Amino acid sequence: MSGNGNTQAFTPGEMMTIAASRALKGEDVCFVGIGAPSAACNVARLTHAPDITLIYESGTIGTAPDVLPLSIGDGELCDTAVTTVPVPEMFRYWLQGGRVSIGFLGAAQLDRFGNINTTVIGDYAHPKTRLPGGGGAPEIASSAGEIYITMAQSKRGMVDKIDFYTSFGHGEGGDHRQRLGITTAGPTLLITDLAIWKPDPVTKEFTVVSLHPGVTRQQVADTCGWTVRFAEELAETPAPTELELKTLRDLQARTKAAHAAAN
Amino acid sequence: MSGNGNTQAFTPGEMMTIAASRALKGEDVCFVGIGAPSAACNVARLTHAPDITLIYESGTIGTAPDVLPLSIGDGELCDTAVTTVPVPEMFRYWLQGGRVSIGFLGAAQLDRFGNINTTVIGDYAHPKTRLPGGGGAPEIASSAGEIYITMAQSKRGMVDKIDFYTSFGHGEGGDHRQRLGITTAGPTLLITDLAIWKPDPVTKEFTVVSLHPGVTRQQVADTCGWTVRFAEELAETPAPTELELKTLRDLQARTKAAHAAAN
Amino acid sequence: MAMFMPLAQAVSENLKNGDSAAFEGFTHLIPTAAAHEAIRQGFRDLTLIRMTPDLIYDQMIGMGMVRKMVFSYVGNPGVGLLRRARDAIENGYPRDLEIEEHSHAGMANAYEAGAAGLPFAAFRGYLGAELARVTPTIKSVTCPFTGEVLAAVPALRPDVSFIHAQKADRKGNVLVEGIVGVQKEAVLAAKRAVVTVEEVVDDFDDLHPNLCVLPSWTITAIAVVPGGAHPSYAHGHYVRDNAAYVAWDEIAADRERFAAWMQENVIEATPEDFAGRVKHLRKAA
Amino acid sequence: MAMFMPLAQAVSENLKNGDSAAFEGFTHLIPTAAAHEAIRQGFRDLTLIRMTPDLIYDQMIGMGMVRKMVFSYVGNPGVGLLRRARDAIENGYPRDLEIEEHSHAGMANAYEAGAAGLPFAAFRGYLGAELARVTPTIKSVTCPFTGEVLAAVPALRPDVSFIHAQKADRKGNVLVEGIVGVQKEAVLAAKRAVVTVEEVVDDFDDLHPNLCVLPSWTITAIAVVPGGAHPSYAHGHYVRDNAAYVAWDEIAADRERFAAWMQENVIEATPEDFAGRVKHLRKAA
Repeated sequence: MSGNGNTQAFTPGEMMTIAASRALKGEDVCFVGIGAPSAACNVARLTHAPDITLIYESGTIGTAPDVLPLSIGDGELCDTAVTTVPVPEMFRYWLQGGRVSIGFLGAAQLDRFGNINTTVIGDYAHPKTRLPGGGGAPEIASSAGEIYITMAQSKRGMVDKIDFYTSFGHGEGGDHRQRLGITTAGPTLLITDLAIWKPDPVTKEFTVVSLHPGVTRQQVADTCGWTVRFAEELAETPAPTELELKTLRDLQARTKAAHAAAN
Repeated sequence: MSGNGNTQAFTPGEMMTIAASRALKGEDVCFVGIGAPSAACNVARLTHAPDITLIYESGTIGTAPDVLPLSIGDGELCDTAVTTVPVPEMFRYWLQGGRVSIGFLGAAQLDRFGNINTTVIGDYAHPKTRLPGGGGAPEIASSAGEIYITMAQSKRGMVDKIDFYTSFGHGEGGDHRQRLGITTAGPTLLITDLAIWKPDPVTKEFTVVSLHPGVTRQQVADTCGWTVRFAEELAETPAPTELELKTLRDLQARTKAAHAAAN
Repeated sequence: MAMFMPLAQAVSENLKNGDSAAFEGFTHLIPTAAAHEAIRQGFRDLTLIRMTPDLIYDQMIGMGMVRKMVFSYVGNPGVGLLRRARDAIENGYPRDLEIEEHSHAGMANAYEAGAAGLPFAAFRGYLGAELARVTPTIKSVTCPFTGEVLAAVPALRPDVSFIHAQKADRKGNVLVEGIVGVQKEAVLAAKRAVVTVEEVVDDFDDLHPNLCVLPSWTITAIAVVPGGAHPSYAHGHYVRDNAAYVAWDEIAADRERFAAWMQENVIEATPEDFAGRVKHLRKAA
Repeated sequence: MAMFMPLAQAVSENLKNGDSAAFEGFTHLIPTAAAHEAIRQGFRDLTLIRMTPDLIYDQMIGMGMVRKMVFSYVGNPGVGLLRRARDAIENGYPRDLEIEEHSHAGMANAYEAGAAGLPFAAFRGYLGAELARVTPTIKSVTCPFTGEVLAAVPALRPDVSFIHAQKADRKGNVLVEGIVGVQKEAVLAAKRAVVTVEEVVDDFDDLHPNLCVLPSWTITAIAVVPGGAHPSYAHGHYVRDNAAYVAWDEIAADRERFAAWMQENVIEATPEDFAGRVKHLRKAA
């Protein structure tokens, strides 16, 4: 699918990234995970939120990459940063110090309360699949003001019960965070390739509040491992604008060219 | 007293600084207090120990000042340093990290066990004289491999009982340091304007091991507030060499000129 | 996001009677202009925090603005004692001064903990040292792995921190160079942060990535005050006015002489006067 | 005091069977040449420590050199999983691999504590996170002022740390620039430290005073290995070889293919080969 002119045609992945980008504001300080979160944060920066502060866990603060990094520590991030600090300082002064308003995470497994597993499939001591692990996520989940999660829907990924609590969302729901002494808001937004979800104010269960254009309730339900709740008033996510789509595709094209050129 | 040529004439203060400088070795990493310690350390660097590493608590590591700083944070220290680090890092990674072999301290009050007071004369809550306080000294005293002390002798300064334990030497003597869980050696050398002192191996009481040229036992005893012990074999401190005296006087002349010029 | 404004406004909007305030600077980059502005505005009942209280704290104490001081070395660096602080501590003049005294390691760790959002700092400190007896905020914590007992101090979290720095860019990012002290920690630990700078440059694009830069959004207000660190110095701009430190010893020794000096050099002066005070010190920087 | 020597000697003199070793680098400046030399010398029973084990740890694990790994993210950065590490953890091939798993915050704080000479680090971590259940070295400590319960981890103190850096001067001082990761902490926390560098320059006289410079006396040995961080990058010298990371995913997926690749590219190669590997990446740096 080539983007020039044809702004009506877009992939679910593009819709997911663009919907996520819209949730970010210029005054946000965003701790960026790699992959879809990174694309969303940079689309936000290149469209409606030019002043957003993007932080990557490699120590790069206030980055403005022209191409998307492959890893969280590509040279582009350092070259364009306001400052680059040691990793212990990043986790102590900047994340734990309470200076991050939004932590943007992906997930291998996610449950309805925003708890995330990126550690193992199966038993921890005898895993079926050993995943990379938590990295920065356990403390991003508790120290960032709010958590946004983005992932493509699948029954394997959105499960009734995750195999391992890599990072804590709302636990068993309700006031579970407060009971653990966690003072931050936790997951407040889930953006998938099909819908936008927000936690129920009381139970904290993720509830669909907006369907992406052309998506049905049935599609959402069929690609989710738990029984999906829908908000009483269900919105339709506005389709990507020409600018949003062009920005995302240009960014991805520059990225592809840059990564190929260096090799 | 002008230094040119007349190397036989020297002041007690010059003898003190030069005797202190001789105690330092090229492989030492020395945490330098201001005043006499700073002069001694830099004379060592400019004579027999060119490779000595001098650290000032302002964060300047490996400095080689051409003139003596008035304060521990003069620009000259930063300009000539291998690197300049934040003050928290200085105290955490460099001092507490066990990287300092010699801590060089002065004292307002000193007792026979190398305990130092630079905090108050009189009662802490209602002091007769409020002194500047400990600064870096309390942790230099416990974290540096050894402590060298330098001060001019006087009954007011070298006292039977100090008014306040700003930094701990050998406490009440013997194994008092070990009983507090301190693993470093503590004060191993005291250099005054009259003599060189070392702690008794068992009692840890400072004992005169060498008299400076022309100094008598009586002079030492008359200017010390405790009953002085002398080693069985008492040496005479070698007089300053021509090079030592010239180096010290040139350093002080450059310092005086530089401090005047800036004003 | 840092707002550029005149120093008088930056001080009046960010300092209040009764605040805990840190005017930090470790021999270098001491925020003298900000302190003098605070003196002119006549704040009261301040708790002043600083590792190395020097002339400006002596001045604020002498003017009766200070209820309590948290510190680790109360001296005139390289010269001797601080005579107004002594008069307050020894004689209660012009008012009683409560003190909370730490070592440098204790203060540095406490600022670091404040910047890191922790409630306390643990370090190997005060072994055999008597400050642990007289300062109630020095406690201990036991390592859960080795059993070693370490010193613990509460994090420092000033209501407002003032620092002086070399440069801001137009977006309000701030560069501190040379002896950086605890200035970064003081800013990040504080609820509000006010920075005076020597100059404003268009951007920091050519800066080395690992320098000490405080992003605009960590700072509340920036005021441009060339020379604002006098009589201390600004690395790359002007050298330390050692004569002024030596002279202070005599000025502060006498209550009347102190009062007259303050009237002439602070009360009747302005932030703009600092540029002239460092003129003769620039050639040597 | 750092001694300059060939890489083979630096590795053989400073690494022993059974050692705990950190080959640190946070995406940037990964000490690949040092790891390959360790592989050629065939060390056994190593405990490997690193925040982000990547290709070189996958390689050492796949070669059966590793008894235990201490880590916080065991992935191929930007690509996916590490297949040799997975094979060891899931199937015990070529040998069982004990793991001690932390978060990035946990590892970073533990290195910091090691550099600071402390027995443990306290931080606000693992809240509700299950690593605290499965990793015995995650304990807690209570703030003596607020009563808050914080996470505690033991300090990391590797027997030896290996890092790659841009420059050494002739005295053996080392400059690390760009994304500095935890390299300084890894060096200061270790009993011995080995550094590979891109180049040696006469002196560091023109360096900005606040850069990350490790003094010569904190380093045991320095080996000059241009390109020694490939396929990661060296800020200012050459860019990241992203294609090599993508290719590794396939190479490591198959035990035989892995063995053949290691034979050709590591066992039969030398430190001098790294210069050629980064040649085409220099123009873009």
